[in-house]
Amino acid sequence: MDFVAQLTLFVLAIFLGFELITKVPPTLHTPLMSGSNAISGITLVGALLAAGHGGSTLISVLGFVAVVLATINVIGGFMVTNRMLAMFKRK
Amino acid sequence: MDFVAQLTLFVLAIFLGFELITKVPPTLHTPLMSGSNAISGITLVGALLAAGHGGSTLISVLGFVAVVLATINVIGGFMVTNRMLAMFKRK
Amino acid sequence: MQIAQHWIDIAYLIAAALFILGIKGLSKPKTAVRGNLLAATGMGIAAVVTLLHHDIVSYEVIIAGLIVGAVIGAILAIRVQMTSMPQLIALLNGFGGGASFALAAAEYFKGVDSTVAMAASGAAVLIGAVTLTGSFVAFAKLQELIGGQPKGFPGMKLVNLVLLVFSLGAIGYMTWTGQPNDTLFWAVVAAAALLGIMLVMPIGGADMPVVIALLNSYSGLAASAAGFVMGNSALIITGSLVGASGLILTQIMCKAMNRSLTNVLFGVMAEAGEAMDADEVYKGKIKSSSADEVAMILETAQRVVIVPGFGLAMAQAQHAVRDLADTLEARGTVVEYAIHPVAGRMPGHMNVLLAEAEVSYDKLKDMDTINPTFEQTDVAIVIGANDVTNPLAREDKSSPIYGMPILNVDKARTVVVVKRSLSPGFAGLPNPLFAKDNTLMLFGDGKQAIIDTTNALKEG
Amino acid sequence: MQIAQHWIDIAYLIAAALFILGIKGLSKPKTAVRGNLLAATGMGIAAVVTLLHHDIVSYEVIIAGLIVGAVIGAILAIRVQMTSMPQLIALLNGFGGGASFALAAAEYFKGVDSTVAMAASGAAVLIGAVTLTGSFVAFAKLQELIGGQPKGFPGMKLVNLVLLVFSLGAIGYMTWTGQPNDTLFWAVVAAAALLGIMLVMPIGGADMPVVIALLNSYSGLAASAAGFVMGNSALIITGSLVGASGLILTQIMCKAMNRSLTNVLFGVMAEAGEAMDADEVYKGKIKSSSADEVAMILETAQRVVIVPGFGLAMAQAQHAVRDLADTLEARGTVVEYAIHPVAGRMPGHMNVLLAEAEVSYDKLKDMDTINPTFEQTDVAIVIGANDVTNPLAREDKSSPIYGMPILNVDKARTVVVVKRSLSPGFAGLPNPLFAKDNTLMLFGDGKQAIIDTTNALKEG
Ligand SMILES: NC(=O)c1ccc[n+]([C@@H]2O[C@H](COP(=O)([O-])OP(=O)(O)OC[C@H]3O[C@@H](n4cnc5c(N)ncnc54)[C@H](OP(=O)(O)O)[C@@H]3O)[C@@H](O)[C@H]2O)c1
Ligand SMILES: NC(=O)c1ccc[n+]([C@@H]2O[C@H](COP(=O)([O-])OP(=O)(O)OC[C@H]3O[C@@H](n4cnc5c(N)ncnc54)[C@H](OP(=O)(O)O)[C@@H]3O)[C@@H](O)[C@H]2O)c1
Repeated sequence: MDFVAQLTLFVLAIFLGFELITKVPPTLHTPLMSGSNAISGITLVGALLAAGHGGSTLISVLGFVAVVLATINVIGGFMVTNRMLAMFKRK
Repeated sequence: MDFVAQLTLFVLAIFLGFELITKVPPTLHTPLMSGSNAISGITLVGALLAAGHGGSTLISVLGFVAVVLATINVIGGFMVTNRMLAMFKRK
Repeated sequence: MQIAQHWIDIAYLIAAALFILGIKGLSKPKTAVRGNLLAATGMGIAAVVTLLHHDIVSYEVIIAGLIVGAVIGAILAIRVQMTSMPQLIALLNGFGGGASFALAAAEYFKGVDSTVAMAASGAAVLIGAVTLTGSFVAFAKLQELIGGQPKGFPGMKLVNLVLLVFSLGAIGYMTWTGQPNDTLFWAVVAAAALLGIMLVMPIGGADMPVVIALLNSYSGLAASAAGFVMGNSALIITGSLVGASGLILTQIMCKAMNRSLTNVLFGVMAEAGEAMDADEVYKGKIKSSSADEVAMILETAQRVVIVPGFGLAMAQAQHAVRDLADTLEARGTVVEYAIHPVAGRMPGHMNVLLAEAEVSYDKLKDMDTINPTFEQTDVAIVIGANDVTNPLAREDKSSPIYGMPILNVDKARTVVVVKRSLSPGFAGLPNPLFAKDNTLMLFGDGKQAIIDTTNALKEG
Repeated sequence: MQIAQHWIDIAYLIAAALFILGIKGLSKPKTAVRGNLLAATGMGIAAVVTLLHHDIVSYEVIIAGLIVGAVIGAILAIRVQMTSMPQLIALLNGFGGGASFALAAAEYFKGVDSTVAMAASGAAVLIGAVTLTGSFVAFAKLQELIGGQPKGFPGMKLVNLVLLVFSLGAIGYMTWTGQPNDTLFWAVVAAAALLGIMLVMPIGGADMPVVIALLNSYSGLAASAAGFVMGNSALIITGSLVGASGLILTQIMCKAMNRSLTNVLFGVMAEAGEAMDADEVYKGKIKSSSADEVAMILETAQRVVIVPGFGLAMAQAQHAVRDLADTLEARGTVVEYAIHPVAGRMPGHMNVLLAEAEVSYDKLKDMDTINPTFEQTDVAIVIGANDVTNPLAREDKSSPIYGMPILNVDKARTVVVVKRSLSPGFAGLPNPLFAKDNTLMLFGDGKQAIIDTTNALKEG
């Protein structure tokens, strides 16, 4: 994918992100923060590629660190969001 | 640009289109219709390429027809939208 | 002069961003004008930059096309009367679909080299041709070149299905085999063109705005499909933006008319119930009145509500109505306008017209605001409105318009209905409102009747 | 097993669509749970499909990393108390930034071959490292490992500017020359890490949620930048989605706290006005009370409003408070909760806590709803809230919190304040509310004090 195509995706997604979050009630700010935080753990995808690439030790270490951190972010984020939302739902 | 990249643009733009139009007051339905109609005249871009390609007569004729129709759509659409909106503004 | 593809693509991206901002702007009253200008700027950028593309070797055809198109477009836009706006939009939309169709056909004859391009050019031809002929039928219905009544024949749906299956099959076949086949191609064009006509024919004229919004969405999708053929990101993005927003707009409009999209598309409204006999409804119950009598009643009115409808547009009575309102207000009467969401022939039609006559915006009340106030209204003046005041929608379950929310004018102390005859409105139904005890008919052309009343009021 | 890039990209597209639907869902109460699940599903799809990528040759490191990360993440998520939620989010966010940083560094050392990749990896390292250290400072402030007060030194802003300019310059230089330079690379890492610390240090603890939302936006942008390095559409799209939505969320939160983003970022609040002398405010004016006395007052109250604050969270008093409310309601007293938008340490903090104690949703009133009713309130019980009730915000223009909308508890007939001491809240300011004539202080741990009061009420 060439640079302009990447840039196009970037711009469209920025617009979309702006449009999606409008008038969130304060009650949902925290779950939304932890949820979108978990989504930003998409770095995991890149981390997996870096860690599995079988490069130098430095690269593998960095890849390992990236996988660990991204996984914490993803698993922790989605689980805690779910926990919070489940509490709201109970009523 | 490969097919999946095209498809990605398509999907993102569909989502964006859905998000953009929410709760338009009825007063604006008509201008919005004529405005987005004018925007769909983007076919003009393709029509210009087809008409200027210098191919067979059939292709040139089709290109010419495409340019004419798209231009009517674009010019007519934006002008008439502007005319309608100008009337709203006058108060 | 020619520039690298790179920069062209960036310019397309800028144009797409401007379209996005434009559509966003168009959805709010405050930013609508700017939104339209932004979108037009985007289009300008996209067009100019395309002219610098290295694929373009000759400019004669282009220049000729641009001039012809621009002249026609400008004339249409400048000449059109506000009352004919729906027709114009239908027409322009048809041209948009036609452009996508012609473009996809040109690409097809240039030769399509990939599976995606073949399938996409087939889709663009199909959708483009349906949009073209469908919009023209919508135009013809609105311009009253053909009747607004639903038209069809038994088994029409089956024929449509056959046409659609055939088209999809033919495109699929060419895509699958990778063999373009010109005969098959033209057959698809013919089938699609016929399909467009036959899909819109059975839809009542009253539903045309919804149909136009939907066809607008189609023309976006056709542009997007053409983008897949050419590998052009501007077409893909912009086309799908319009496709999606058109679809949402369609839904919003259906909601405002209290109908489902499937009902609209399959003309279900027209099929429900028996045709009512107008004679039976009206016979012996109609009280015809005069401008002088109406002026007398208005003299003592404290609160008057004006209910404009399609007839106001037909009679070009917007300025006359404003005069009447000014006269009443000068006498201390409170005057408001009741705007039904689908009064006239397109959403916001009455707003556009009354705005043209410089009626102040805050006197235009929407249906939900004004309906509870009719009981405190001395006189409701219905000018060229019919269906949007028809109590059948509220009361008669077997009526085709049952369920459509209406303006409850019949609750006003006196109702004055201005129209030329007892002939029905768009839905083709008699209106029991005209036969009510508290209703006075003021027959005549809308504009003249109002002017007469105003004069009588001034003299009286 | 390995699959074609083609299919991987399609899976990424599906994942991106699920993220979009997920974020959309998370912004509405009804659909929030489903939204979260959709997003998690998207992440699962993206991760699984990546494992099938042909670039992946060894799985040991991956599996080790996944297990370690999943265990830590799950423990954090299960163990965390609702009161510590803000800290956890800060921490997780830091990890996200750290991951982008580590990933971009790995890509850098693999060798970046294009201008875009070099610039993007620099950007990802810079933003990722700032997010990492910045989030950790935010975590430390919220966990009270370091004081919540703004910390800084003269010329700090200048140093920050120098660090930023240096980092951008170094990245620009490497991009321009096309020559990776490891020394320079690590210098950028160090500068960015320092920058993250120094940007968050001067921001008061009370503003941390805004900072976290902003850093959340950064971590999205870092992921997006990493996507440009790797040419990975999933990262680009998802990262920018989060980047944009985080920014909007930041703005929404600033608005709720009545502050501008620049004010938050440059710690302007902390600089305004003189520190007030607590002794002067409180001396000789504090009326200390007991659980029995408070119970007696409550006995005759018709309407009670409970005002929870951060202390409620600290004392884990949510269940005790609910008991008290139940007891009061059993006696026929009307009980409502006044929820300030920034009570506690994160937006919606009190809603989460009281939801945990199964307080019915419709008893939680937001600030605008409850404020006009304090005058008709017999007793306002302030439990561990401080800043959100501080009249200085309304009255004292020189106060650092001036302009923040507050709960007007001082308008209630009697105010009971439950806290352990006269020590200040997050903003570090004395609260004249405690010295008012109609205020009674009930000193003690929030939970115990409430339980005592409930018991006294039941016995009395
Ligand atoms: N706004 C939209 O989006 C939209 C779009 C399409 C269709 N529709 C449909 O259109 C209808 C709109 O209802 P409506 O009440 O506004 O209009 P209508 O039901 O179509 O009735 C219009 C009335 O105006 C009268 N009229 C025509 N020319 C006139 C003139 N020169 N002077 C005086 N009266 C004249 C006609 O009666 P005479 O011939 O007796 O004078 C007719 O009964 C609804 O069925 C609606 O669903 C709405
Ligand atoms: N919600 C958000 O988004 C958010 C995020 C960050 C910061 N903030 C800021 O945080 C503040 C929130 O105000 P607030 O009124 O909720 O809280 P606050 O002003 O921070 O005051 C909390 C009070 O709780 C008392 N407390 C602590 N532990 C207690 C215990 N175990 N039992 C009883 N009382 C206890 C403390 O007094 P003692 O020590 O005397 O007991 C303290 O005065 C505002 O400044 C706001 O801007 C809000």
